[in-house]
Amino acid sequence: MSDNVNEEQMTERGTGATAMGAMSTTDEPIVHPRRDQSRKPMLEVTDLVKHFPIKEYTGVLPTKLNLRAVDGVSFDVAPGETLGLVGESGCGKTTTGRLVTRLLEPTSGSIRFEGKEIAHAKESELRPMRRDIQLIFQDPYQSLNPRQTVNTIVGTPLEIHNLVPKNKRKARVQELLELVGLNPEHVNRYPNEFSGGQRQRIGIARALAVEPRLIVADEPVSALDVSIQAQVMNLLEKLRKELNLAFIFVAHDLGVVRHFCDRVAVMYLGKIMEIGDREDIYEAPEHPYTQALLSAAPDLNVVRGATPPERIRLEGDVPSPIDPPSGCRFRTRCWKAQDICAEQEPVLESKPSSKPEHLIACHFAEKRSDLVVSTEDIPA
Amino acid sequence: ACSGGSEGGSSSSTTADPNAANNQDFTKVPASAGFEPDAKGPVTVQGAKSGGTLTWNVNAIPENTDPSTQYYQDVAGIHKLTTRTLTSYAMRGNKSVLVPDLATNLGEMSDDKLSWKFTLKKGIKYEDGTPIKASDIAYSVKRSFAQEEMPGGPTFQNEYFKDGDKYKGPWKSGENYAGVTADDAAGTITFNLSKPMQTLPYFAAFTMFSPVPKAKDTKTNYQLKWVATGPYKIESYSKGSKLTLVKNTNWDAKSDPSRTQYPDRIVFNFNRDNATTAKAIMADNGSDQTTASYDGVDASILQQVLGPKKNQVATGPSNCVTYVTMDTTTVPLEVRKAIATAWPYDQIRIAGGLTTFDYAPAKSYGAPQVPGFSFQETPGLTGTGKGDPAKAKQMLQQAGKSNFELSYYYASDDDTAKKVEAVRKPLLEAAGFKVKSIPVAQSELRKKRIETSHNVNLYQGTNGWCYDWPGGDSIYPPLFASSLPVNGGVGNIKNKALDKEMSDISQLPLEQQGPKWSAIDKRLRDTVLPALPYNYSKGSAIFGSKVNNVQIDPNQGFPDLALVWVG
Amino acid sequence: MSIPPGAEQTAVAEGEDIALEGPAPREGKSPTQIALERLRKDKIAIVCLVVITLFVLMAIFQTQITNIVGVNAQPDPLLIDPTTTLPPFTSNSDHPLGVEPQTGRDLFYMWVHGARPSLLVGIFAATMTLLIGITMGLLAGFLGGWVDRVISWWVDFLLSLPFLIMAFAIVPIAMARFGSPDASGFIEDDKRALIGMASLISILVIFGWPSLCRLIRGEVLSLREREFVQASRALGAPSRRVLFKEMLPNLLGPIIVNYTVMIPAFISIEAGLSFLGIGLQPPTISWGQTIASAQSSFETYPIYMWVPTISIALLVLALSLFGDAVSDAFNPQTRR
Amino acid sequence: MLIYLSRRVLLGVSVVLAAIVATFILFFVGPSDPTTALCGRQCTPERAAQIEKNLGLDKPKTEQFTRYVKGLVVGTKESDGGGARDCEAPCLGWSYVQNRSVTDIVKEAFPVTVSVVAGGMVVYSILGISLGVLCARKRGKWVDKLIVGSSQFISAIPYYILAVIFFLYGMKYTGLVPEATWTPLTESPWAWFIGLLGVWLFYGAITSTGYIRYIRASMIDTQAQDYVRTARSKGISEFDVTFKHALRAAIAPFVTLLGLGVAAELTGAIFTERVFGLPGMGTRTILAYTQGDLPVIAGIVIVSSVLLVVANIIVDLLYGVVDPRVKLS
Amino acid sequence: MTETNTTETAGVPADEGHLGQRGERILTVKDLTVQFPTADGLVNAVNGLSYSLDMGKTLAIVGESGSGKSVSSMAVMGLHDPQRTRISGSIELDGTELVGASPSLLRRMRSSTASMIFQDPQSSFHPFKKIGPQIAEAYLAHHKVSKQVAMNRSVEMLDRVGIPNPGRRAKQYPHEFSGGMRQRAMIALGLVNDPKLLIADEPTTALDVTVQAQILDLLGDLQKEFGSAIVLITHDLAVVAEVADDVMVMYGGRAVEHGTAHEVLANPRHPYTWGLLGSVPKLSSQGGNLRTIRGLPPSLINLPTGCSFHPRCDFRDRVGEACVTTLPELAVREGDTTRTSRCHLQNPAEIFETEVAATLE
Ligand SMILES: Nc1ncnc2c1ncn2[C@@H]1O[C@H](COP(=O)(O)OP(=O)(O)OP(=O)(O)O)[C@@H](O)[C@H]1O
Ligand SMILES: Nc1ncnc2c1ncn2[C@@H]1O[C@H](COP(=O)(O)OP(=O)(O)OP(=O)(O)O)[C@@H](O)[C@H]1O
Ligand SMILES: [Mg+2]
Ligand SMILES: [Mg+2]
Repeated sequence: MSDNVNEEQMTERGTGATAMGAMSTTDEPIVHPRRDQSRKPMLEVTDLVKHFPIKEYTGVLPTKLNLRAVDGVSFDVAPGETLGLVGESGCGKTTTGRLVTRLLEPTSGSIRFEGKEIAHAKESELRPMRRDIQLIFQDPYQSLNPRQTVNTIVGTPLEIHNLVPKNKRKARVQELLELVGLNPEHVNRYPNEFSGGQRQRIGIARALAVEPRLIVADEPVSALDVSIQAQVMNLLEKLRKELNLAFIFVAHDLGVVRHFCDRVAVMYLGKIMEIGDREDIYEAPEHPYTQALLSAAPDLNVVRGATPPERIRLEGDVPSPIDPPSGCRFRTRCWKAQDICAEQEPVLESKPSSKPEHLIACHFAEKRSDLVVSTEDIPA
Repeated sequence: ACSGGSEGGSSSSTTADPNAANNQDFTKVPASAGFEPDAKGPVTVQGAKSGGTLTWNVNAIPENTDPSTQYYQDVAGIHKLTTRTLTSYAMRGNKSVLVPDLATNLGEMSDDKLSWKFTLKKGIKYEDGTPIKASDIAYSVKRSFAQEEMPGGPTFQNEYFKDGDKYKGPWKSGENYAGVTADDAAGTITFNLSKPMQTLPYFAAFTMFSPVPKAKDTKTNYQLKWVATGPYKIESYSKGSKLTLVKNTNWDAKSDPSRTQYPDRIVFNFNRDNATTAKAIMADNGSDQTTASYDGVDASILQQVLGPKKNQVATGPSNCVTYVTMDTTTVPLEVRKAIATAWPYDQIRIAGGLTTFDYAPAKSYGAPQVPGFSFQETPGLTGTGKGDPAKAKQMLQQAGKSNFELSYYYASDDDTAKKVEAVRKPLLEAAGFKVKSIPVAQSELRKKRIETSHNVNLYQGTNGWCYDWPGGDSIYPPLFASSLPVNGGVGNIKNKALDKEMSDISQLPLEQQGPKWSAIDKRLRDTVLPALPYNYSKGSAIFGSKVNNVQIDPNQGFPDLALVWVG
Repeated sequence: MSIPPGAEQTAVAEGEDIALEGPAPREGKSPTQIALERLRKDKIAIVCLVVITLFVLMAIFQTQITNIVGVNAQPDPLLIDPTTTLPPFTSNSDHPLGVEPQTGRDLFYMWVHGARPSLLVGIFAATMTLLIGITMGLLAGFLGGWVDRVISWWVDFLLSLPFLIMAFAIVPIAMARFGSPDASGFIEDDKRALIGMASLISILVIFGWPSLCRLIRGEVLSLREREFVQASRALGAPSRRVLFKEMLPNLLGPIIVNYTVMIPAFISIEAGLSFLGIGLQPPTISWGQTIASAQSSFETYPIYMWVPTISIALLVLALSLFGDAVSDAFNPQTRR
Repeated sequence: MLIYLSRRVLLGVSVVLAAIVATFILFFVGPSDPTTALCGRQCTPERAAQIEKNLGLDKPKTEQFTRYVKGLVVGTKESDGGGARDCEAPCLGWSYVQNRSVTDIVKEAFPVTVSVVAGGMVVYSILGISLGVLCARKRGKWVDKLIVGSSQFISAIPYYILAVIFFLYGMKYTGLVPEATWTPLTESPWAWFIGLLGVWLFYGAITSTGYIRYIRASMIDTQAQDYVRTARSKGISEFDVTFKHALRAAIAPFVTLLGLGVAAELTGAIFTERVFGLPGMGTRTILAYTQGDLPVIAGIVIVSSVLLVVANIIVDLLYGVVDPRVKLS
Repeated sequence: MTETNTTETAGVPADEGHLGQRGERILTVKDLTVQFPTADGLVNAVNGLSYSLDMGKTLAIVGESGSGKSVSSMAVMGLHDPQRTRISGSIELDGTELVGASPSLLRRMRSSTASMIFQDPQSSFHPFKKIGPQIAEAYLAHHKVSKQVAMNRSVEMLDRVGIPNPGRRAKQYPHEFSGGMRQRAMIALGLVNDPKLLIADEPTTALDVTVQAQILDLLGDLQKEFGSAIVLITHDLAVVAEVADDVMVMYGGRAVEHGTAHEVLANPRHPYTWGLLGSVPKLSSQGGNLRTIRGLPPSLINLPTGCSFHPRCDFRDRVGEACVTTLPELAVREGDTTRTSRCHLQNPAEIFETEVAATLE
């Protein structure tokens, strides 16, 4: 259905309130588009690079260095699909998100949104795209202007893009608030008068106001308490289903990612190490880093008698993105590393052992089934 | 010398009897005397004790203390402690007389009147014990010609001394100068003149007639450390803030007929706020008991010095008279007379904060204490009263000059001037004048007042004059001669006959000059009226309870610092 | 695409709405109303406001007030005791606050008429400083690059000039330049007063804006990285909007504080400059000038100095306390 | 760091240069006439013209400016023709009234102002910090209210009024504090100290009123920080917690404030110097202003600019010391 | 390139402590109440909390944000400002009563008997001071030694927690450390005085999983070595499952359930615990809705009457009025032996088995 919906969305854009009725009747079950050859990506990112120029004063003269926050990342997202981005802190997840939303301009590489190249588009050319791609931030409080009421916060996108006539704006804001499960009467409140979960809902309502097709969610729940996290996750899930939104979902909580994402990309030091469908990544990870990451995550099932997974301890810290290791970036902490890893950078490709859409960047990719908690022997 | 003309405040100080001078009409009690050629040292003050520290806290800052360029009362007062001159003034009661100081007498004029010779006393030494030489004095006088390097001093030498207009001082023109010759062996110094100067003995009391040892001359920096011959020498001097003097052991009291040496140490703190200093001295605590100020009497302590603290003030006449000048070329005589009728002396004085410690009403242009002065009043010029606006209006009407425009400058950044202006303007307007008063910054005021373009017609030129010595030639020619428009003169008078007359009088022997000058004074008042005589300024000093014998020298309007003792 | 209204029902029906159980809604009150309400409850703020209002009213209706009381500007030195130059009384029926020593001008008149220049200088200069400082700070912080470098340089430059000393140089020059005096240097009183005030205000502004600019720039630099600014950029908000709608409200706190600190500071500076003789030009009467000329007689005729001094102190205090209260009231974070 | 410093110095130099240009334009191109001041009391037009020529004021302004800058760099000599007097580099010009090089005048005045400001700074830093800390620790209690309230009130009264009152009642009438006098430090450190003590105390106390509230606010802020809690959990004394940990962090913004404050205080010292009769740069300025002695004012402006620029560089460096997170680049 | 596939069970450490008597009671908290008077009213942060802890054991405290986990632990450290806090009840640490104890006694206990590791290592180190001296300071406070000795000790501790090149690192500032290293340094600080009790307040929340694993392993190792008791405060139930012996669940300033980790996590008795467990997206689960606890956390100023959880409880209608009127006891329920819970439900075990457990899979 994805393609149809696309067409439909295109034609109905901007008609605002009147169009809403039409969709509401759509009660068909929503099928998650899975990766298949016929899939037509909405967002295509190819060889995306972002280097932050850094000046370092070690001697008398400054050395100009590049901090390679994102260093050649490629992926795509189909309409209605959710791509999870996981990885250690500082590996470039947020930067990738900002590049896609064009809050940052990439150093090189291409970002095509619906076939249109936006990697280096000017702010004025980006304006229409801004309606299609939206951002939800990690810290719900930081991302809301403390001096604006909810009405202003959520109404701003409506005003910028002139989506709703002025006199209907408040009504629309209230609709949006109801949509994300907030009391519409709270329009005149300030963010600090809401709880964390409620604040995150405001942020979501604001993102939804422009009726986007792709939402980049940068750790939207990591600042929240588990019980509230669940509420927000459910809300996102609901919106995804109902509005057929595509997501790029950045998180470091592997459970949350698994819960929410169709596909998962594992990043390490500005590069994608492994990307594939959720099942492939969680159940048949082949990259040592992915394996280490998964094994490090504690699992609640242990307490119910599950065999605790064999834990891979990674030693040391992530190397500096200013001067990343040669060849494979993970080699300095990898137990499989051999000389070739230092000499040759592994290509992100599908391996004979893996599914074709499951790509791994490792010279010694290998499945390890012992990493996942086996739920089989849990007594009922 | 100085042209004052400040609206209020005061300058400086006299007698052991503080009340004698208060409210005193100087015109009736001339406070001056002439020469005392055979005066001898030492000077003693009855009951005086030696020792202690005397502090002078004053507002004024000596600009230049180089003896060769000294022209100011305060600096002269300080120099009196350190610097002996050929002649000097000495207090006798409340009179001030000229006495020989370094010289053995008051000079000998040659027959052709074109040279004066002084012989030095023997055995007088610098602070370091080396004897002074006649050529050192000659050198100092020569230095005074170096006005390009050291401007600001008196310029009589240029006018009277031989080739005085050509000689540019020892650095530019060399030390050979015919105007001044010295014979070290004989201890004589001779001044050769281009025209006779009857009053040269007075002139010889200027500090430029003191010895400057050439070896210790540091040119423009000599002002910071000059070599003493008087009872005190410099211990330290931080220009603009503090000068500390200590006893000069090489000073010989017996040779000095005008100075004493009582306090161990005399400290001058400059740039001190008048009002706070005055309050502190009145409070009379600690070191303020031995502190004095020659800044006059601040309004804030008037009640005290008029009452319980009347023993802590000294007042006396000064060499200064202030005027309200009127431009005789642009203001018709009838209008000038109307101004005289309208002038609200009393109100303006009150607004200017002037009290009897600052002035006595002036009735003449010259100061009354000049020897030989005989005073005759001009009706209507009493220097007092509230003014008669109605009559003035009428006079203007009669002259057909109703709404005559009076214009003048005043200092907009001086509180007193502003207050005076607030009072003066409406009162003059009430008398039928149109008033155009122009506020300017203090620093601009002097320049504005002496500018020759005559854009305004009141207070232009010299609004106050302090004579350089008690002689009419130091008063009338500078003010009224057309040839010598010093600082714009008074009233912009251009009268060749008057010029000639004044120059003739100057050539007369001193004792004949007095009455003639008095006649000119009266004639000017009666027939020309280039200015309203306003104040005979007074000098006042206040001091702590342990400061004694503060006397105001009427020829300086300044306390004779060399007589004060503490204890 | 649009959002189905049916969704709302689902959301509520699912029973996971947490907002609906929140504190009772406060519909209908705009943020400003709420802030004003808070202010109204703040006793200190009210007292301050009353004080400020009284002074402002006094400045506005100066002529009416002095007419009613029946005092005028006419000096009368004959009221003064010439031996002490002080008035022989402190207060009488004709002169409720006494008269000025020396001139005999009515002090009540001077007090009432001295308020306007002080307030004008304070308010005008502070407002101008604020406008320039904020604009420059926003530009420098937001645009960065050479704009930032140029503005920052000017800030550095102006801050490196000693303000008071420069005032000594500038006031007379301004008078001569802009006063267009006739040959004698005469300028009409009104014009002179105006130029005097204008040049004083200019100096205060010229030397006042840099520090504000620096402050605002710093705030903008940190705000620029805040996520809500990123969010509004992601929504496609144009720079102008980001600057004025997103950032400016967050600068309100420092701005209000600065404004209410600046007004009294400028009033005090005017008084200080008068003390140094370079304040407002005559015939302007200001509190600063009165204090300056009264300070030597504060013991012998205290009322002369203390009335304007206490007035300034009160006004300054009221303004700064009121400023604190206002910025508090408008700050949603401090809300209960 | 070195790079930072040199860039900062370069910027400072550009600022000072601009200050020199501005000063020159303001003071020497503007409507002013030094000749009258120099000409003395018996001034004739010829003399005035001569003086003008001596000072080189008859020359075009650009030439005068070149000479001024040259004087700053290499000094002027009489033989240069223009320069009236010998004046060694850095020559800030020649005082019209005092007939001395401005450099000498500034050399005398400079230590006074710096002593006043530096000593005052010590006092208000100590007072501001200790009272600010006290208020923060006792916040809401009466001590806090008393100190904050009275500091508010005091800072609302014009400074010089307080100065005059302190001068009279503190120094003169009661002798509670030693009288203000200036003795160069090199001459007698003790006299220097005693002579300025009262001024420092007063000036420091009044200036501290502004800082108390800042310190209080930032102390309240830092006291709630996690690292203060950590410090307390180590079992160290409360004194150490407050001063070694909470205050250590609160001091950082204070340093910046000081930097901005120095600017205000250097010129604010005018009032202090005036009232207490200290011969510093402020008093010199007022005097020069009333005397129309423009080179002195100009010289003081330039020296003050240099001083301010240097002070700000120092503060920047200091900030790096206080807060090691600040990378100076 | 290090070969590090060390595999071991990060959980209950083996019984071989050598510092302190294993099983010896180190901490007894009885009826602890902590209140904060504020402008809005009295905040009842902790209401009658009781628990105890033995040497060598790990107690995990879980619960929603604001349920009083930190406040109660800070009370053990005596870190509340006495002027702004009302504390009653009893805290007995290593045989010493701490409630009402003098400041100097508290000071002596801190760090030496009990020490605390805070959540955010970034903000818990003084940003302007070097790491080494910050640790040494704690040692100096309890040992009469020279600065040098204390510095050596702090370097030794940094080495102990696995910081490479500890000598150089000790001379660096916190911001020069990575997140994981800072937390290690924090642990070094916590252990520098060999405390018998270590309170770790969300020690890994700010860290990512690989680092979290390192830190938890380290804590486990250290406990094994020293035999100290650990109170671990966390939101992450999975972490609890892996490392804790006992678990206490808190809600609204009270313990609502207390037992062994297995008991509480596998067979919870309290509806709040059920909700909590339901909220966790599991590694092994995917898609679908997560269970949530509806409503808002309780106001601590006006705690709900009766059971504080009743406004949010899905099972309230099975009990009736009692939930609103009566505060249930924290007691051993029918069928249990040692574990306690605080709920009016008659048959929580049954309800869990039949209705809740399925949703948690
Ligand atoms: N504006 C910037 N300038 C310089 N470096 C930056 C900038 N933004 C990010 N970086 C660096 O780029 C790298 C990647 O940062 P990014 O924020 O994308 O990581 P992340 O994966 O989102 O990490 P986290 O999980 O901590 O959010 C980091 O080393 C970071 O320090
Ligand atoms: N000093 C204080 N004054 C007033 N209220 C306080 C104070 N300290 C804590 N509280 C309140 O006490 C309650 C319990 O706080 P506590 O920090 O113990 O929660 P927590 O369980 O640790 O939560 P989190 O998981 O968010 O750390 C909170 O509502 C908090 O707002
Ligand atoms: Mg991130
Ligand atoms: Mg906590």
